Amino acid sequence: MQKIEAIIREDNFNPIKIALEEKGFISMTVSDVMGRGKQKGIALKWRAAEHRIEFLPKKKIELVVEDNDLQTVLDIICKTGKTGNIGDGKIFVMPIAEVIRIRTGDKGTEAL
Amino acid sequence: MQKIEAIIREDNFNPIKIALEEKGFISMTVSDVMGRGKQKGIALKWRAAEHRIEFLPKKKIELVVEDNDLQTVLDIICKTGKTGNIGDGKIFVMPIAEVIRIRTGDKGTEAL
Amino acid sequence: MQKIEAIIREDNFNPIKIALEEKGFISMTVSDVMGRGKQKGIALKWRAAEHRIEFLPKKKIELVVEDNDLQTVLDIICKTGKTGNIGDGKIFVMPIAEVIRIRTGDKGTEAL
Amino acid sequence: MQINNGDNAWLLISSALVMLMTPGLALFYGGMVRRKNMLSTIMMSFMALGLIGVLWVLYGYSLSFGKDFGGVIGGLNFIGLKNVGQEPSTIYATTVPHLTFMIFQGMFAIITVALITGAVVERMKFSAILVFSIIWFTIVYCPIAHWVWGGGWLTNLGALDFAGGNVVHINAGMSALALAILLGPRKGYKNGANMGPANVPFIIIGASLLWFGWFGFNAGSALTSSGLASNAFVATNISAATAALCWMLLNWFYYRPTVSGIATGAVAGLVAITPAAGFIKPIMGIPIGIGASIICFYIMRLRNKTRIDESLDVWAIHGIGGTWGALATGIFANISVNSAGVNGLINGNPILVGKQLLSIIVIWIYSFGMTWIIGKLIDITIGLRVSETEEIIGLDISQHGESI
Amino acid sequence: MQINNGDNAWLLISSALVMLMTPGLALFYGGMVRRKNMLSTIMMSFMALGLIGVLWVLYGYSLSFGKDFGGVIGGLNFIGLKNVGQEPSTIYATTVPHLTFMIFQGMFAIITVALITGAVVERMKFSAILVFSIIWFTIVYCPIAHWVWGGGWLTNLGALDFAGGNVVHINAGMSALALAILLGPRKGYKNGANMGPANVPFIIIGASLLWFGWFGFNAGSALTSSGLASNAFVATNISAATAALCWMLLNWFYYRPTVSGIATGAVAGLVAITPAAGFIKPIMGIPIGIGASIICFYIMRLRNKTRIDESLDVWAIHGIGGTWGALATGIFANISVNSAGVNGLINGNPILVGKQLLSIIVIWIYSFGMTWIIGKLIDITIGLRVSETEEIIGLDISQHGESI
Amino acid sequence: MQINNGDNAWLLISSALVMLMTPGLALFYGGMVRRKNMLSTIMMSFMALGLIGVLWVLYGYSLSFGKDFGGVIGGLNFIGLKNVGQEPSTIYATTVPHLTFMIFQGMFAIITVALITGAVVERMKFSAILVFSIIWFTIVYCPIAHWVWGGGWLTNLGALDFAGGNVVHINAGMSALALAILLGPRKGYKNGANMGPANVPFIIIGASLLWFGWFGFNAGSALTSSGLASNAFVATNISAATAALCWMLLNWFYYRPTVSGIATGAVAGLVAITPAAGFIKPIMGIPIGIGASIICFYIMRLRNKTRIDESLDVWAIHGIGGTWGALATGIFANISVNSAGVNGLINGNPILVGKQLLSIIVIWIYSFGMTWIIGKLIDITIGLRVSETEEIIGLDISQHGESI
Ligand SMILES: Nc1ncnc2c1ncn2[C@@H]1O[C@H](COP(=O)(O)OP(=O)(O)O)[C@@H](O)[C@H]1O
Ligand SMILES: Nc1ncnc2c1ncn2[C@@H]1O[C@H](COP(=O)(O)OP(=O)(O)O)[C@@H](O)[C@H]1O
Ligand SMILES: Nc1ncnc2c1ncn2[C@@H]1O[C@H](COP(=O)(O)OP(=O)(O)O)[C@@H](O)[C@H]1O
Repeated sequence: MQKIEAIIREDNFNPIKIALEEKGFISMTVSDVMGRGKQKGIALKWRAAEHRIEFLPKKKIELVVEDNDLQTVLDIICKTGKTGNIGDGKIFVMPIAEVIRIRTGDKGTEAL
Repeated sequence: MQKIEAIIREDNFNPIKIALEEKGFISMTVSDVMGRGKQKGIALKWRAAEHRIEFLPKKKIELVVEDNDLQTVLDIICKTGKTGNIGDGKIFVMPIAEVIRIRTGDKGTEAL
Repeated sequence: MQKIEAIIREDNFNPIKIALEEKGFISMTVSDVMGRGKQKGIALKWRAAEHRIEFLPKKKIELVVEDNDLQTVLDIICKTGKTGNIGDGKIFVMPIAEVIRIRTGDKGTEAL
Repeated sequence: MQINNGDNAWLLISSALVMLMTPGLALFYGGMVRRKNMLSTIMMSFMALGLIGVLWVLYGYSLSFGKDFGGVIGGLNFIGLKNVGQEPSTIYATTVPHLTFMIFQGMFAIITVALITGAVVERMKFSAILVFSIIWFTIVYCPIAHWVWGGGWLTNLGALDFAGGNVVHINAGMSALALAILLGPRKGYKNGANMGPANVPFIIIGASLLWFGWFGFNAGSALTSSGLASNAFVATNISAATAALCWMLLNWFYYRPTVSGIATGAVAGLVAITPAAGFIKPIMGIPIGIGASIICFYIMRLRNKTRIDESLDVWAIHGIGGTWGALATGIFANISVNSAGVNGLINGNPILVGKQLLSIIVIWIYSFGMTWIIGKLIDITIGLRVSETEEIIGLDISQHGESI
Repeated sequence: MQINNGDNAWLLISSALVMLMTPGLALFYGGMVRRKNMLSTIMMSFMALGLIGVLWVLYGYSLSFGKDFGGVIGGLNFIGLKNVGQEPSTIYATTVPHLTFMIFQGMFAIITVALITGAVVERMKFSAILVFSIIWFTIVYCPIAHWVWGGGWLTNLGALDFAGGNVVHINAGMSALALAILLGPRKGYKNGANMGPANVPFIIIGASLLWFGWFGFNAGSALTSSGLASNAFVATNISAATAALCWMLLNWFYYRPTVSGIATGAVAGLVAITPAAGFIKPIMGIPIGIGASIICFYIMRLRNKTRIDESLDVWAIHGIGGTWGALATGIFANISVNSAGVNGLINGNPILVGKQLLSIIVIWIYSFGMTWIIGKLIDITIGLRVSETEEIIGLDISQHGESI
Repeated sequence: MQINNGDNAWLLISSALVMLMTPGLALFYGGMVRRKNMLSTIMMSFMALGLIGVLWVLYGYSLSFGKDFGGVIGGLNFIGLKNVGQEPSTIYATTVPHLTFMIFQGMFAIITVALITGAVVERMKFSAILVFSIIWFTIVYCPIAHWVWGGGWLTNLGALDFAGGNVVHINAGMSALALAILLGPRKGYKNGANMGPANVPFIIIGASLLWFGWFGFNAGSALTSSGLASNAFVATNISAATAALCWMLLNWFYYRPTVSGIATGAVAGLVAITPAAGFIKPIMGIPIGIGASIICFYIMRLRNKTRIDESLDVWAIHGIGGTWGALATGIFANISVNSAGVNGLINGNPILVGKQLLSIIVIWIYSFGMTWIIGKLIDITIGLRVSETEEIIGLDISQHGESI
C-alpha cells in the first residue's frame, strides 16, 4: 500500500475530489497547509512596517491506496489539478507498512 | 522506528490521549483535518443555493514509536477509539528512517 | 529522496525558514499543529470548572529533499531551531518513493 | 399625556440595545461550545429574534400587558397591536408612544427565550426548541410578565422587580435547569470528551455586547430618561464591574484569571443588579456585585460536581444570580431613590425581603414545573433530543446543514 | 425653529447606528466569500466610510440637498458645508441642527456604495472600485437622492420612500446587477470551485449589526423622536422578524434551516420595510416581511440558475426586495400613520401603486444604465478586473498585501 | 437646574458608547498580536472595565472632579459617590443628573488605562499590569483629569481640550512609551520572529466599534444634545474618514492599501480630532485628519526603525496623534462654534497655540516621568515581565490558563 500526499491549489480541490470520486476513490483526509514553491511567495506589509507572508494557502490531500491503484490516482490528480501556472503543487508518494480500520480492527487491503 | 498516523473522531481524542498516557506514551503531535470515508459524507446547502461539504472534522494523531511499542499503541488506539459506528477512523503505519531531538541533537531511540 | 518532518516552535519558524532559504532550500509546506512532549503540557481551567489543554501550538515543516541534501537540511534546522529549553521539537525523516510536479508531470529529482 | 421626545429617544435606543443583547448572547454561548455545534448554538438564540418577535406582536404583548383578568393573565385587547399606537398608553410609560413601550417589552421576551437555550446546546433538536419556545413563551413567559409588570397579582403584592430579575433571569434559569435534567447530559460529558470552548474571543465579544445592551435593559426600564434612568445605569455598571473583578480574583485564587471567567463574572453582576437597579443607591452595586460573583462562582462549581449537564450554567448565573438580585433588592431598597419603590431591610423594612422571597419561590416553582411538563410532552411526542449519530456529527451539520 | 434636544439625541444616535451598518455589512459580506478574499471584501465596504465620508461633506450633500435646479440636481450652496451649521435648516428636519441632518444623510450614501460591492467581490480591482465609487456616487447617488428627498421631481410626483427603498436599495441592487454582468463570473464559478462561505459566524454578527443599525436607518428617518419614529421602529422589527422566520421555514422546506439563511431573511425583511416603515401600520410588517422572504428567496434561486455571478445577491435582496417594498408601500400606506403620507391601495387609493411603480422603473433604468456606462468606461481605461493570477492567489494578498 | 430629558438621553447613550470602546480596543489590539497572546491582550483591556469601573466610583471621580485643592487635585467630597445623585451638579453638566456626568467621565478613565496596554502586550505580567493600573490611575490619571476638566490649573490657564486629547490620548501615549522602554522588546523582536497580526478581521471589528463609540466620546463631551454635540459629531466623522482615506493612500504609495492600515488611519483621525471637535468648524476635520495621517504614519515608521518595541504604537497614534490634535485645536479654534472656547491661530489668536503647547509639554513630562517611576518601582518589587519560558509559551496560557 502507498500513501499519496498531494499539495494542491485550494480552488482545484473540488474538481480533483469529484474526479477521484468518479473513479471510486472516495476516502481521503484533507487539511489546510501553507506552501511555498520555487517562486518564493509574496512579501507583505502591515500598518507602516513590513512583514513577509510568503506562504500561500494550499490544500493537502492524503490518500492511502493499494499499489495497483497508485498510477490511476496519480494520473487523475495530475490531470485535474493542472492549470499550467506556477503553484499547481506536488505529489509525494511513500510506502505504508500497515493500515487498520479502527471500527473493525481489519488490517491491510481489507481496511482500505 | 515507526510513525503511526491515526485519523480519529474529535470526541474520541481525549479518551485515547488518556489511555496512551497511562501506558507511558505521552509525546505526540495532533492536528485538525477533514476526513471522508466510504459513506461519502453529507451534502450541505447555503442560503438558497446548494454546496456540498462532505467532509467531517477529524483529529489526526501522529506518534513516532519504537518498533517494540508499535503493537501496544495500535491496540490502545483501536480499543479506545472504537464506537462501532461508521467514522471511527483509520490508522496508518509507516517506517521512519531517522529521528532527531532538536534541543540536544540526539538521534534514533535516544531521541524519542 | 527523503521527507523531513520537523515539529518546531512557532517563534523559531522564521529564523529556520530564513536559514534554509540562504542555503537554497526554498520549497516547503507548513502547517499548524498542537504538540506535547515529555513534559506533559499544562493544565487549564475554564470558568469555574477545569479542563486540561496540555498541547502547545507548534509549526510543522515538511520538506522533501534529495538524499545528498538531507544532512545539510537537518543541520540547519537543528542549529537554528535550538534554544536549549524543553519544547524545541523533533525531526522525523522518512523515505519517499516518488515525487511528481503536477504542473509538468515531471518525476523524481526533476520534480523537486 | 404628551410625548416627551427625550424619553422616547431614550426608550427607542434602549429597545435597540436590548435587541442587540440577543446576538450578543448568541456569541457568548456560541464561543463556549465545541466547534461542531457553534452555529447551532448561535441559531438557538437568533431564532428567538424571529419567532418571539412575531409572536409578541401577534398576542404576547396582549397576554402580558392587556386588560387584567383576575390577576392571572392579560386580555385580548391588544391582540395584533390593536389599540397600540403612536399615542402614549394611559397606564404604562405615559410619556412615550405606546408602540415604544410595547417593543421595549418585546425585546425582553426575546432574550428570555434565548437565555434558556444555553442549557440545551449540543444535543436538543432544533424542531423541539421551536415548539418548546412557542409553548413556553405563551404559558410561562406571558403570565409571569403579567403577574409582575402587567397589573397581575405579584404587582399588587408589592414585590419589587425593576428590570426583570424575576421575569427574565430567575424564570430563564429555572426553566433551563428543568430542561437540562430532562434532556440528560451530552454524550461524553464527564467521560473524557473535551467540552472546552471553541472560541474564547467570541465569549468576550458576546459579554461586551451584553454589557452594552444591559444599559438599555436596566436604565431603559426607568421608562423615562430621568434621574432614575441614570441611577439604574450607574448601578448596573458598578455591579458588573465589581462582579467581573471579583470573579477574576476568585478564579485566580483557585487557578488563573481567565478571560472566560471575567466575562462570566460580568454577566453575573449584570443579572444580579437587574431587579435592584432602580430601587437602590448605585453604590450598593458593590455589595450586590460581590455577592453575585461569590454565590454564582461556588454554585457553578457545585453544579459542576453533579451529573446534571446544565451546559452553559444558565441556572447558576441567571437562576441563582437572579435570586440573589431579588433578595438583594429586598435588602438594599431605598425609597429615596424611587418613590414608586419602598425601603428594604437595611432601611428598616424587613417585610420586603419576605415579599421578595415569596415572589422568588413562586417563579421557581412555576417556571421549573411548567417547563418540566412542556418538556416531557415534547419528549414523548416529537422527541427532545437528536439521535446519537447526529450528536456525534454535530448539530451544525445535522440540524442546520452548515458548518463554520 | 428651536432645536429639540430629544430629537437631536435621537438623530445623532441614529446617525451613529447607520454608520455602524457599514462595518456590519463588511462582516456580513466578508463571511460569505472565500478565505483568500475576506479582507478584500471587508475593505470594499470599509473604504466607503473614508471615501464617501469625505466626498459627502465636500460636495455630495450639496448636490443632493442643495437648492433645486430644475428638479434634477441640487445646487452648490452647501458645498464644503457652507451654510450648514448648528442652526436647524429651514426646510429639512427643522428641529435639529442642520449638521445633524447632513451627517445622518451622509451615512446613507456611505452604505449605499458599500452595498454594491457585494456583487463584485473576489475579482474586481481595488483601484477600479475606488474610481467607480467616486463617479457613481457623483452622478448616480446624488441625483437620485435629490429626486426623491431633496425637492427633485420624484418628490413632487408624490411617490413615497420613507427611508431609502429607492435611493438606497433599488439603486444599489440594480447597479450591482449591471456591474456583475460587466465583470463576468468568478473563475471557477459553477465549475467545481467551492464558493462556500469562509466564516458563518461573521455573517450572523454582520446581520445583527445591520438589524441593530437599521433602527437608526428607518426610525431615524422620522427625523424626530416622535410617535412616527416609534411606528417606523416597530414596523422595522416586525418585518425583519417575520422575514427571518419565513426564510428559515422556506430553507427548511427545501433542505435545512441554515444560519446564513435566517440572516439573509432578516436582511430581506429589513430592506422591504425601508420605504414603508413610516407610512404603514406596524402590523403590516407581517405581510411585507412574508412577501420579502418569499420573493427574494425564489429570485435568488432563479438568479442562481443563470450564469450571472451576482456574487452575494445584492440584486436579489436589495434590488428586488426594495422593489417589493416600494410596491408594498403603495399597497399598505395609511395616511393615519403619517400626515405627510397618503393612503395606498388597500385604503382606497390605487393611484399610489402607479406612482410607486413609476419611481421604481425610473430608478431601475437610471441605476442600471448609468452603472453600465461607468463600468464600461472603467473597463476600457484602467480595467475592472484583476488578472487571472491575482484572482487565483486571492485579492487579500494581491490587492491589499495582507492575509487573515 | 432642571433635568433636560433629551440631554440625559444623549449623555446616557454616549456613556454606553464610550463603554463599548474598551471591548472595541480589546479586539483592535487582540487582532494585532500573535495567536498565543490574543486572549492576554484582550484581557488587558477588559480588566479595566472591572478595575477602573470600581475605583472610579470609590475615589477616582472625587479626586478628579471633587472640590479643588490648590489647582492640583480634587477633594474627597464625592468619595463613594457621596453627594452624587439624581440631581444635576451645580458645576458640571447642569442639565443632566450628576450620576450621568460621573459615569460618562468614568468611561474615559477606563479606556485610558486600556489604551496604555497596547505597549506592553506579549510580555508584561498580568499582576504587574493590575498593580500598575491602580497606581497610575490614582496618581497620573486623576490629577491630570482634574487639571484639565475639574477646575485645576490647566483649566484656568485657558488651554482647550474638548474631549480628552490631553487627558486621554497624550497621557496614554506617553505612558505607553515609558513602559515599553522599561520593559524592553519582546523576545525575537527584530530578530526573525514573525510578529504579524493573528486576526485582521478583529482589527477591523475593533476599529469599527471604536469609531462608533467615539461619537459618544466626542459628541457626548458637549454634555448636551445641542448644536455643539452635532458639531463635534460631524467633525469627528470627517476627521476619521479623511485620515482613513489618507492613510490608505500613503500605504498604497509605499506598498498596498492594507486593511490594518485603513483601520489605523481611522483611529489616528479620531484621536487627533478629540481635543478639537467642539471648538472648530467641522470641515476643519479635513486638514486635521490629513495631518493626523501623515504625522502618525511617518512617526510609526520612525519608531519602527528603533529598538523600542512600543508594540502596538500607542505612542505614535495616541501620543503623537493627540499632540497634533492639541496643536491643531490651537490653530483652527473658532469662537463662533463654541462660546466657551476662543479663537485660534487662523482666527487671529496665536497665543492659543502657545497655551496648547504648554499643556502638551506638561502632560508629556508628567505622564512619561510618573509612569517611569511607577514602572521602575514595580519592576524592582514584583517584576514587570513574565519569565522567558512564559513568554515563549505565550501569555494566554501562562498568565490566564486559557487558549483561543
Ligand atoms: N520540496 C518540497 N517539499 C515540501 N513541499 C513542497 C516542496 N516543493 C513544493 N512543495 C509544496 O508544493 C506547493 C507547490 O509548489 P510550487 O513550486 O509553488 O508549484 P509548481 O510545482 O507548480 O512550481 C508549494 O506551495 C509547497 O507547499
Ligand atoms: N484510504 C484513505 N486514505 C486516507 N484517509 C482515509 C482513508 N480511508 C479513511 N480515511 C480517513 O479515515 C476517516 C474515517 O474513515 P471512515 O471510512 O469514515 O470510517 P470507518 O473506517 O469507520 O468506516 C475518514 O474520515 C478519513 O479521514
Ligand atoms: N514521539 C513523538 N511522536 C510525535 N511527535 C512528537 C514525538 N515526540 C515529540 N513530538 C513533537 O515534538 C514536540 C517537541 O517535543 P518536546 O519533547 O516538547 O521537546 P524536546 O524534544 O525539546 O524535549 C512535541 O510538542 C510534539 O509535537
